[in-house]
Amino acid sequence: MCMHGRKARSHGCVEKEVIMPKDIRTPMQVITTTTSAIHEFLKKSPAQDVINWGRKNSLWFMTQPMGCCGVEMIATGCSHYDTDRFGIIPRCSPRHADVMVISGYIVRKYFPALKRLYEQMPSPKWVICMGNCSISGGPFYRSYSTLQNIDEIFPVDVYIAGCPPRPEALIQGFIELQKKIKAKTDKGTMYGVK
Amino acid sequence: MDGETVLDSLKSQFQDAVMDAMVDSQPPHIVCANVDKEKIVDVCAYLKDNLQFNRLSGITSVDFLDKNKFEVVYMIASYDHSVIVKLKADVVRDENPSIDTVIPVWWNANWYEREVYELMGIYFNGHPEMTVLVLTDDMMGEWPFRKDYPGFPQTAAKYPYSDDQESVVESEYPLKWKSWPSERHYLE
Amino acid sequence: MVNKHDVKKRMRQLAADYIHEPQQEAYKLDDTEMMLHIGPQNPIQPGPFLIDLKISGETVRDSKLYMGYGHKGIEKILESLTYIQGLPITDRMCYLSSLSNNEAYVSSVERLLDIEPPERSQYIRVIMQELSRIQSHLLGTGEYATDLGFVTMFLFMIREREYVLGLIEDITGARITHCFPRFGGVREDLPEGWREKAIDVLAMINEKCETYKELFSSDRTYRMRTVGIGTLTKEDVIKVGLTGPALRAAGIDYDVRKVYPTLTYPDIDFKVQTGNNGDIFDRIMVRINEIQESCWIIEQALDQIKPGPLFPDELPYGRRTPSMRVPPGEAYVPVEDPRGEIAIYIVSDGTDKPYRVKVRGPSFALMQGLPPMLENVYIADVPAIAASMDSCNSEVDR
Amino acid sequence: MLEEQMDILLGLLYTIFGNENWWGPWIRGVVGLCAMGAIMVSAMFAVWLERKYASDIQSRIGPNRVGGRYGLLQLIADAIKLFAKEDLKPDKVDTPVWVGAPILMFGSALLMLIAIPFGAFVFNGTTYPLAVTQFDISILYLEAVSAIGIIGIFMAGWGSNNKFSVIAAFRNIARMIGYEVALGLTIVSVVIVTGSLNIVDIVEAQRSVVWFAFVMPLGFMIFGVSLIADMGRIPFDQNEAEEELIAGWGTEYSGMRFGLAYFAEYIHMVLGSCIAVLIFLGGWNMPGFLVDLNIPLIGLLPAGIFLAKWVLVMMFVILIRWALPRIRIDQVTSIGWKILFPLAMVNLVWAAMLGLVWPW
Repeated sequence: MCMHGRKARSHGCVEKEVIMPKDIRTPMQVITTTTSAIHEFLKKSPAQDVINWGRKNSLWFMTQPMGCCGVEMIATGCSHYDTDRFGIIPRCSPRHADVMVISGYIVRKYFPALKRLYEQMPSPKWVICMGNCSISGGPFYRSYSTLQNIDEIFPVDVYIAGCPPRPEALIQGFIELQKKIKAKTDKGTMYGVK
Repeated sequence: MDGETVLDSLKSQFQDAVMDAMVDSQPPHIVCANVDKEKIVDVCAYLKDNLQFNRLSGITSVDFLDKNKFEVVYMIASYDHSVIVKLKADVVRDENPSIDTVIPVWWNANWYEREVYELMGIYFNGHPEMTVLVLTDDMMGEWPFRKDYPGFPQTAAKYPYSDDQESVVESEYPLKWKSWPSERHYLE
Repeated sequence: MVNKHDVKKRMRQLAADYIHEPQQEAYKLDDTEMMLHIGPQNPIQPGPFLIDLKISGETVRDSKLYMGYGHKGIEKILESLTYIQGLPITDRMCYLSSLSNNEAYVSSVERLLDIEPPERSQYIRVIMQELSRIQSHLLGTGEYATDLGFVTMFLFMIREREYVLGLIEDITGARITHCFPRFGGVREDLPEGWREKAIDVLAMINEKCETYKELFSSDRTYRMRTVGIGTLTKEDVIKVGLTGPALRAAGIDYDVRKVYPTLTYPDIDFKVQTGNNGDIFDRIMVRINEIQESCWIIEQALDQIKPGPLFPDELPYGRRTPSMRVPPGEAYVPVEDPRGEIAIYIVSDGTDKPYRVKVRGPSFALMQGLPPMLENVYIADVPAIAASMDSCNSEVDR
Repeated sequence: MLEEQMDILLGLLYTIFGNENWWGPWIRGVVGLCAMGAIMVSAMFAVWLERKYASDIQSRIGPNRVGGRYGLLQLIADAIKLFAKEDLKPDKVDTPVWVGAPILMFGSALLMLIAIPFGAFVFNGTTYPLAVTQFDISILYLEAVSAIGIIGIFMAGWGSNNKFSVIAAFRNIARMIGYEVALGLTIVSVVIVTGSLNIVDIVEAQRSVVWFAFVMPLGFMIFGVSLIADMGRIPFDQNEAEEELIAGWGTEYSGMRFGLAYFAEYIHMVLGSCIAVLIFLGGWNMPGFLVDLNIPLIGLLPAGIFLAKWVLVMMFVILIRWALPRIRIDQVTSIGWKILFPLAMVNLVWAAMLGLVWPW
């Protein structure tokens, strides 16, 4: 819970100038060791590896079948290609989900709902683009009502090509995300961002 | 109850309204007929009451830009016999093309007519709720399925801006995922 | 080109207001009532759609359905693609049963070209359609079972579906979007050894369906949730214009394979499954009986199939499918989709691209019939009724 | 060699649980804290058992990648992830109610473990129950404390200012009222037969003759049904019905708040099955057919018997969850009031008659 916009003065380090978002009122100058400072400290310490191990092994994805890839996502969650082996469970509420799998075409009418779901998810949260439709519009890239530039709107970690990709490809996508989390190169935990 | 009997009863009933009716040679043997725009509701009512055509299979519309006319196509079938009737009504392609609604005859024409209106722009007089069904609210006036709709081949590969334009999404639709997305409650 | 300013206006308007704040005067809420949005992202159906329920306490007073969250403008795209390029697009229309979409598209174009596929490829098409019906019913009934809380039944059915998808994959190479039939024939022939493998997979599915039927009908708690709920009587079904299992559950034996027989359905004898009073229980029973009927159809087709050519000898377009010219005319051929009657109305003007394509999908009527059924129903029954209709939302929005 | 170690261990257990001098309660207080940890571990075992057993029922492989071949560390990974999650508080949330709900649910679940004897041990002749405290109205106390969880769930539903969770909260109240009555009546019928409210006496009463499950089969069935309803598991799962109410009362909770409430539900399941074993399945007594073989209860054997019965009851509860569909809330309340309540009265009358002739 890194907290931007606050004078993050902790551990006696030099006072850092933090980018102040325009529209947020400047709060009272009470300097306490905030949880975000703790998280900033943790990110540099070896404890982050333990946290990453925990996050890596229990990725809860949101059940959101949007298109043909959604049907493959359902099939992946079931008995034959069991994702429960990796601790990956489908969850219904965005509050409980860590990973948003964009499985299918993004229609301009559905996009505000998708955006709201992404904002409702607590961070660290990751986005997996499953299928050509979410990566680049797929077979419907010429249509007037689909979006093609999802990678500029959401911080996407893993792209799974295929139309629809096989369940094994989705599981490999999850494993790639796990590797990125382990190697601290994922976009969900905002390492480099100040 | 096959194609010919339906054809003859239709012709005998509506001499002037039904033009060049014939039965298709291909297997489903569809009875095709061009119907005058004003008489469409009477023909449909006649088909439903007298000839047991109780299933409206679909309403669609074809846009003939060169002939400057729309063609509203009614596909009518039935649960009791296996005859399909295809009625076509020509609507002039003027400022606001309109035709009467067939909802009094078939209840399920509601959504078909709403879809034809929002995609092609043909208004159905007397339709109870002529609102958006499939498109977004603001696309209501663009009639995307017309042949002269400018926005179809989405040339800007990255909607809604192409490479030369600056990113509309970022400025207009700021997603602060670069900073911590949900820090607002902390600062209150 | 779409100018930038109205794009900015549209994006700002899209982002600002929440989707579809319903106009309050449309719902005059008195103090005991509450508006519940079962939002676009809902776990009821594989596709997104929005139901606004006006509820008082636990009963639903009124409901309004918002579609369009899967509108890709397929018919507009098909107008700008040649006939063979349009085939993969028809897969992705209703992705739960893409083979019957292909079948409708291809048979319409065959009517325009006036060609007839030979005996063997007709039988292969019948087999593929029935396999696609089995896997679509299994997924639909499984989705429905989760909405009753029966998650184990869902996982069993998806496990059976994987076997059927394996069979389909042996021939077409794909699990969901097959793009398998061609104008005048079929792309692939049955591989060797496929016949025996198919027979014992179908035997397994047949006996599993027996267990499902016995489990569904004997379980007390299941019958409490389904018998007499979401009933559509004969008049309602005819009024809404339904086709497919939802119609046959009300007792009307209207099946496109019997009324407008195409391919080699006349040579195969099968019984049209019907329920009697059209509630949720009957719809699911009709679907499971249809799975068994499809197994029986495939066995007959496998017996009657004889070796032969896949394509007729002389094709009007020869081998040049990409630049195929179709004579001007119109075609409308109804085909039995797992959800009802699907037909693609193609108007061609002699060039290599269709002038207008209209898809008459079965889910359109299924979704149209949903709001009237949700009057004075408990909230817990809304997902059960919606899933028992088993409509494919991507086909409604096209 | 083994006997001496066993005697040392039993001596140690005796000093903690058995003697009555002044510092006895203090040590049992400390042991209560350890019991809290033990209950957390057993709740984690319950969650792991549910995921593994459910995957066996559904013919799939449960978690087997995280910790060794059986996914033992899966729960720890979930806990770490939930701890490290962002503590997201929605804007228009009623903060004290919303924050207090998981604490209340977790607290009420833990309060129950003070009175529950987790098995017993035999030390030179006499059996001492492994209970932190024994007091005369322990069964009444257990009932009262487990009812506090309902307030917690209602606070969670009401506090999170979300339509789905409000509906879930009201459904939970409607279900609980119906089934607490039936639960209470069956427990009263057991108390009539044994004549004392102390749970240890109830278990002692079942040693001599036969378990109450066989004596009062109707009471046992009613108790089982209302216990499952009390836990809110599948046939009575209305407040977290995924399809209807997204995630029920837990819709607005994320991170460790959700973890706490989710964990409290499993602790409730663990302790509920403990009560079922104690009252109706004869606690730490030998099963009926072994009694006439008069194998003496020595050392920690009673604790082992209690553990075995407890795991079997938990697996039964999990099996019911994955084998039955969910029934509607109005059917739940009608079953609770129209069927279970009259049957519980009949069972009460049967228990009263039984009480007259009990020590046969």
